[in-house]
Order: sequence, then structure tokens, then C-alpha cells
Amino acid sequence: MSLRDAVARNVRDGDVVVIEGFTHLISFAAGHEIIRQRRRDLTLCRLTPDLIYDQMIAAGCAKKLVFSWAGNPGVGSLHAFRRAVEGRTLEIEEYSHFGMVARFAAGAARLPFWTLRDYAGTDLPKANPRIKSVTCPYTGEALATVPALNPDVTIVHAQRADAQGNAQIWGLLGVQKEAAFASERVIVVVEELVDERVIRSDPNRTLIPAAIVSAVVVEPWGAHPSYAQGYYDRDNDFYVGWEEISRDRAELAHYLDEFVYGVQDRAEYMEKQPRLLERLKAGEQRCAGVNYGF
Amino acid sequence: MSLRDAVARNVRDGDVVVIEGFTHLISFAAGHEIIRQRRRDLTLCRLTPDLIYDQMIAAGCAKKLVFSWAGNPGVGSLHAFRRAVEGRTLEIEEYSHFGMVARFAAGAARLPFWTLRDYAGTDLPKANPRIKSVTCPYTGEALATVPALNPDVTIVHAQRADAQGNAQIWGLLGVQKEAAFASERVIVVVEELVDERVIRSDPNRTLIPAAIVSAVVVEPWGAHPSYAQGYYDRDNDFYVGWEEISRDRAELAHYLDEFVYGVQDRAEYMEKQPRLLERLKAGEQRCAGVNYGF
Amino acid sequence: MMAAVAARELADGEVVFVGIGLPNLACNLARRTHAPNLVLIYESGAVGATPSRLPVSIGDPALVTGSLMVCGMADVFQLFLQNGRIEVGFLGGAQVDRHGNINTTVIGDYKRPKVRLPGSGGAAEIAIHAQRILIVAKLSPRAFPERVDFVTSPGQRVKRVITDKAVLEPDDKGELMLAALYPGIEAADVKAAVGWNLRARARLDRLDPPTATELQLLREVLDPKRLYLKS
Amino acid sequence: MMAAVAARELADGEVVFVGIGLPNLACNLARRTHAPNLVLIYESGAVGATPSRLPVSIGDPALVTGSLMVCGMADVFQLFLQNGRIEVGFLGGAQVDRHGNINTTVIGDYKRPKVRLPGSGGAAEIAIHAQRILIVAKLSPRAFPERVDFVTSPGQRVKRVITDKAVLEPDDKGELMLAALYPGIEAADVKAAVGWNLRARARLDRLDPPTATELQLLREVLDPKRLYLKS
Repeated sequence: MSLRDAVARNVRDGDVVVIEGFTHLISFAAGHEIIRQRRRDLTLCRLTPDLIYDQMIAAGCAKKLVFSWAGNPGVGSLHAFRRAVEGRTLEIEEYSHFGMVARFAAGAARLPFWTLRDYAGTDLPKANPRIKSVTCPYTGEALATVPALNPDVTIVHAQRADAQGNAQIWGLLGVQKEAAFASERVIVVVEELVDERVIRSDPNRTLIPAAIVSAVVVEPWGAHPSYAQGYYDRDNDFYVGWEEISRDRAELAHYLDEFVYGVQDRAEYMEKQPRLLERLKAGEQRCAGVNYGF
Repeated sequence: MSLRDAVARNVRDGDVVVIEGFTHLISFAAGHEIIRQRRRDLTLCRLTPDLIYDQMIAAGCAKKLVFSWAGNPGVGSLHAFRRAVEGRTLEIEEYSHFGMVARFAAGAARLPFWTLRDYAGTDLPKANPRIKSVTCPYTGEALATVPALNPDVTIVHAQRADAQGNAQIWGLLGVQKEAAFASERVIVVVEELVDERVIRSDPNRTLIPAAIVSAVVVEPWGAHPSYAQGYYDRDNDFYVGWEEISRDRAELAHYLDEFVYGVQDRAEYMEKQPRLLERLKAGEQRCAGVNYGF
Repeated sequence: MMAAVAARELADGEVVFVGIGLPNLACNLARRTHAPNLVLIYESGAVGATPSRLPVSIGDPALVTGSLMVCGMADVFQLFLQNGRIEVGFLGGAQVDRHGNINTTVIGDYKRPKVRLPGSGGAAEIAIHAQRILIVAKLSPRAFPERVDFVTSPGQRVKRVITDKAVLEPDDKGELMLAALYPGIEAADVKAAVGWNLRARARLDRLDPPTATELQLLREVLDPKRLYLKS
Repeated sequence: MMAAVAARELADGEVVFVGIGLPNLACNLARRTHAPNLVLIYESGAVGATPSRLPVSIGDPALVTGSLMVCGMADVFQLFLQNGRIEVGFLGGAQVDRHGNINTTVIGDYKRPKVRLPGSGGAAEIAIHAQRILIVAKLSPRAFPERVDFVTSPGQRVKRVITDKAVLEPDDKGELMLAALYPGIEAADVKAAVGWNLRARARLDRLDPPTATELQLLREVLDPKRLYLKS
């Protein structure tokens, strides 16, 4: 399925949308497609909004942001996000990372809440009344709780999957498994479509099973400028450059015009990225294999 | 470290002891060593007590059993267990599998309890008052809870580890990770000690990190008659044969005399197992590799 | 016959939580006949297994080799079962009662058991979370009492009880009724093998015997050593 | 100097929760000097990383390649942090107050922020669960107010505040005190850079400047491009 069709069928105005991936495997391709399809009133959820949500906020897709750390990792601010929050044009609901992880864990387990030992002494519960507490039925102590997060759609970029959508991920795993299982619909975007036999040769590597996947899309370099372990490195120059682009509304609008609205799809976007292969293509560091025989 | 030393230092009379592994990777070697060292008053915990706990119960090591399914998988009964329960000489605390998994999950997360949607309509909470309930602070609904399980010592058999104890497991994973993280002390018994570089070549495969490991022991075939994926198959003949052995107290005593008390260590036990290699050695089914480069 | 009847209950593409023995045979028969895309999930964590031999336990290594995914048991129970991803669950038990409750825990009093059975395993939560429960059990008055000695798995989601003589189904109030008969079996045979006054549907179905293909697959391919096929 | 002072705070074999920038430099300096068995854990899930380049974010792929273990973030927070396995946690922040509370959320009112900062990330739970918190931050009256505008990370477990001029430590009641001075710095310089009336220990330590080995490792091996070393 093309990413255009996958987004058209699975992402609707007003949806609660998750594009997950902690630094690693962030589906910029899907974010751009959502911007191009001019989705509106989305509730965007993600631990680290990153550049892709900054772009989606700038493009007017977002009504609300649910998050735990909104910065440009290793660089500085997300300026579209900051403008929206400081100008109070974007609703926010804020947790810590553990709180967001716990919300996805509850959603994935289809429990209404998750329990954690957290927030004592912090001002986060004052800022967010959805952080509550529960009394342990054994010890009587009070523990923090967060409510389940069950997105309408979660988009996960994976290194490889078979045609059914059985997806394998290695390197940083973030909360992709929990987000996918918590979600009503799941789009898996992959670097490589592989034969089912490749997946079956290493079943412990499968993070997301086809049984929960709504659409499988092949989009090599679909996570650029984030990275895919074993495929390509993070485009740090772009992350550094975003500071300048995002600081200025006109610059940012120009970026979106050229690299998002101005292209039909990821293939056209890729044509505009010079020397990616020589700059970022991953070196070889193969794993030691294991034997699954009996 | 020898298994004798690892058990002598880490397993004490009266301890709460866990030997985990769902059918796969059950450390019979450690169970036998505990029997040989005549540990007493142990609280043995495990989802599926299996033959090894049947032997430990018969040998008089156990004061109490905490479990969720006590049978000889695919064969029939654990007769030493049945005699002890029907004769009321063994204390039991009984859950379902999900309940036991949840107890380990709570223990691993160092929460006092875990929440699950379970037990409505069953008689299990009547039989076990430690199954309680909690009210969701968001929806008001009642959900079941189980208390955390934090063993004194957990013993895990793994396919490979480095000298520090960074242990990799593939095939069925059971609840080994949760049990190890829940535990005060952890003994890792491995088929193969490998160079740290092997572990570092595939970090996603590491289930138990050295930081939580108290002792690392190398004991090839240490899970026999259970199995180790990629190393050897389950000795189903022994599982079938246990029905006869365990049905009769004298037979069972004779088995322990010959194969547990009558040997010094696993090496001597192995000398008494004829034709294991030709019967059970695993065939080759290598995984497809992955690239960890960047 | 039981395996063939159970196999026919499965629709193609369904996600099935499988136990060992007859349910496993039934699923693999269905996969080779009308439901090639059945997804089998075992309590042990193997998803999408296509075992090259008849597994002797739900933890058999043959269920791992070549499966689509293997996950830990916390994921099996939280992400698959409690999440509601399981469409069909198979259960069996020492006792099945009038309302489809199952006992796999004790015969007699819990604290002073006459016979101590293995216990729940995952059966309590399978009964609660799988969308449709199929029970597979042989008929006898002892195995089908009016009321089980201990409710291990509640009967609310039971849709069919596949026995060696007939199929029972719950009515609107959850009481099991005789619904269909195997070839050569009469309603009286079934009623005599049940420990309560079994009522029958107004119109009883007659089940077809296993086809030649089903028999050949079961006997020659799936269980040539007759580990689970006895009838 | 800050990196060297921070490195000296770490004992061999400790399990350290690391952020990017100076904490990462400090840990890698310690690993190459007195603490070769330091175990570094990153919020991203990499355990025991030995990166072949200076990581530019805590999610840098160089932290994965050749690490001892990579786990999902649910495990990082539940099995490592909440479990109590982390001995040392590094934190920084836009504001640090008299009681070691840290603000990385907003300057001004939460609902009408003057400056919106990134937020907690894992900082709230690191402050609550790591056994010993080391803060690394540059001194200035704005960065060290009497009371932070928003408590992102509570100060209870703070053991040292490593600044560019001095080291502060909490007294019995948790109030930060001047404890040690860098070479060439006087107590008055530090007091002038703090937004409350900073008290000093009766006996102030004098910190040694970085050794030649420390400087050489920092400047030539660990951060040759001076991404994080400025002072």
C-alpha cells in the first residue's frame, strides 16, 4: 500500500495520532504525508515531539499535544511548539517520560490506568490533574496513577516486515510495542519488505505482529532525518539546522513548501536530499547469530 | 563459579526461591544441587512447578508452593506434589498464570501490587485471599490485584552469557526477566560462556544484565530433561517416565538416590545419561542476521 | 471426530489461543482445510507457529522454530489476551457444569481435596478474555455435573461444548442445551451421560462424520502416532 | 573542570543514569581513569554503552552498537529506575533552587509561560529513584533562584551540585551550602552568583584543577571538537 493510501484510510480529522520512536525510527515520511493531506484537529501524542511534530504543529494539523519532553534533542528548542504554547494556541497535556510510558503500557494492556511510584514533590500533578493516585490494597500506601492512552492510530517505522506486517525492530525500541498494541489502527512503515521466511528465522526479533497491523508501507529512508539502526545514521546537520529554520515562521513555511507540500511523496523528497547515501549510509556491524533448531 | 558454590552462597534455608523457565530452560542442575545441599523450609514459587519442583518437594526442601499450574506438561500429574497437597503436608498459594506473571511484574517494577482484569466469576479469590481488588481512579470500576512477589533468589538458565553475567536467551522467554529483576539475588546458569564481544554484537538479545546478577555458572545440558532452544531438545521420554517414577514413593526415592544424591555434580549426572547427544542434540536453524552499524 | 468438529468451528483468519492435544490437532486440521490463515497463539508466547512435528507440550521447541513471533508471558497475557486480541480460546477440564463453568483445580473441597488437579494455568483468563470459548471434553456424568466443585474458568463466554457424542450450546440464560448429535448417537445417549436434566433444542442438528480428507490428514499427517487421536 | 569534578564523584562499578553533554563526558572520563567498570544506562534503553564517537543525543545509534543490552523504555523506567538499580543520576536544569529542586518546565507561570522549556523527560523520576543525584549547572543568580518557578525534579536526593565555580552540598535539612571551591575562586564570587543568601560550610574544600591526564583525555579523546567543553 502507498503511504498516501495508508494515511488517507487510517488517519482522520480529529484523531488521536501517535508517531512513536525514541530518536530512532521516527516516521517523518508519515508526518509529511499527514501534513500534505491537511489533516486538522489532531491530538498528537508522543514522548518527545521532535522535529516532526514541530512541523505538524507549524502546519496547523494539531489541536492538542500530549508529551513529556519537547525539545530538539542535543540541539535546543522546538520553536513552532514554543510559539504555540507561549502564544497559547495549542492545548497541552504534559507528563514525564515514565508517565507517558505508563499511559501506553495501560493502553496496550487495556487497563484504564497504570500505577507508578512517581511525582512526589514535583509540580507535575498540579499542572496536569489527570495524574492521580491509588491506594495499595496490601500496604495502604498511595501511589501515582496515569490514565490509559488508546490512540486512534499509531504509526511505527520498522527496519523490516513481511507482507502481512509482522515487523522486526532492533536498536532502540522506545515504546513502539506498547503504542501499537494500545492503538485502534496501526500503520507500519518499513525500510525493507522481506520474505516471511526472514521473519520466521528469528521470531524473538518480531516486535509487532501482523494481527494488529492495519497497513504495511515500504518507504526506504522514511525515517530521515532520524535514523534506522543498520540502515542509515541520524542526519545531525538537519537537526542542528532546524534551530534556524524553526526560529523564523517564514523560514519554516518555506521549508514546508519546498520539502512537504512541494513534493508528491517520499521519493520526490528523497530526490531533494543530496549526498545522503555517502553521508549517512550505515557501516556493517553484524550480530552474532543464534540457532533456533531443536 | 561452581554451581555448588553459587547455591551454597545464595540459597539459604527458609528462602523464597524461584527457578523459572516455561517448559524451556528449567535449571534442573540448580534444583538438584539444592536437594543435595539439603536446603529446608523453602517457599518454592513458579508458574508451572514441573518435575524439578516435584523432586524438590519429594526431597523435603519445600515448606510452601506458590504456583499456577502443577502438572507434568503433556503427560499427567506431579505425584509428589499431589501426595503432599492431598495429604496436606505442603502449604500452597495458588494463582492463575496471569496472576503469577503479574506478581513477578510487580516485583520487578518494585510496586507493591499489579492490576489485572481477571477472576470475575472464578473461585480463585475464595481459595486465595491475597487476590484482592482496587478501584480505578478514572472510571470507578473494580479491577483485580495480586501482591508483588520478590524472591530471595531466582535461578535462570540461559543459552549464553559473558563472564560478568550479561545473559542472552532466545526461544520461549516465560517470565525470566521479571523474576530476575524482582529478586534479591540472581544466579545465571548458562550453556555457554561467551566473549563479551558476542553479547555486545547483539544487545537486543540480552534479557538479564550483569548489574543484577550475583553468580554466573557454566553448566552445559544443565536444563536437561527440559530443553535449550538451539542446544538440545526436550527429553520427552523422561517426562513420560516420570509418571511411573513419581507415582511410587520408593521409586522416586530411588531416583533421587541414584541421580541426585548419588552424584557429586552435573558432570556425574551427565555420565549417567546415555546417548543424550544423539537423541537430543539440536539441529541447525540459524537466524537471519541484522546489522547494528550506523 | 471431536477434532474434526472443533476444526469446523474455526473461521479463516481468526486468532486462536491454543492448548495442546485435541485443540492443537483441530487448529492444524483447520489450517490445512478451510482456514489456512488461522493465527495460532500459545500461552507459552509462540505466535503463528507452524510446527514441523506434533508438539508434545505448549512449550515444545517446535512451536518456536519458524514461528512469526515469540514474546514473553507478560505480553501474552496483557497485550494479546487482556487486550482482547484473541477471538477463540479452547478449554478443557475435569468437570464442566450446566452453565459451562469449568473445573481444573480440585475434586472435592479445596482445602481437603479428594483429587488435586493441576489448577488454572491460563484457563481463568482465557475464559474471561477470549471472545468465544470452545470447550472440548468427553461426556460422562462425573465430568458433566450439575455444579462443578470449583469454578476455575467461568462459563459466560462459552459458545460450544464439543464432546465425543454431541455438541452442546448455551441458551439465552447460559444453560447448556443439546444442540447437535454425532452420527449414530441419539439424544437419550447424551442425556444419560450428563449429570443434570439436559434439555435439547427444538431442532437438533446432525453433524456430518469426518470427511475422507479430514480423516486422512488427522491420521496420516497430523497425528500418525495417535498421541491424541483415540476415537 | 566541571567534567573532571563530576567524574571524580563516580565510584568504580556504579550504575549511572546518564544524560548527554557534560554528564556523558564525565562518565566516559571516569571510565578511562579511576572507574573502568562504571555501567552507563541511558534513558533511551542502551545499557553498558561504549560509544565509538561522542554521542550527540541520548538516542545516538553509537550508544547501541556494541552495548551490553538494549531494552524498551518500559523496562528502563520500571525495571531499572523504579526498581532502585540506579546508583547515580545526573540532572541539569534551567533553574536550581535553595533546596536542590530543579525546573526544566517553564519560566514564569505554567499556564502563561514566559519561556516554555522542554519539560521533564525522565528528570522527575530520575530525581525520585536514583539513589544519589548529581546536578551539573552553571552558576548565575537567574539559574539559582531562591525558589524555582516549577518543580520538575524534587531535590531530596541531591548529593552534590557541580557548578563552574564551586560545589554545593545539602545540609541536614536539604538546604544547599557552599562546600568546595575551584582554584582561584573565592566564596564571595559564588555567593554573588546565587539568588539566595548562600551559607558556606565551616571548612571549605579546595578542589584540585584537572590533571594533565584528565585534560588530555577530555580535549583530545572525548570531545576533540569541543561540542560540550567550553570552559
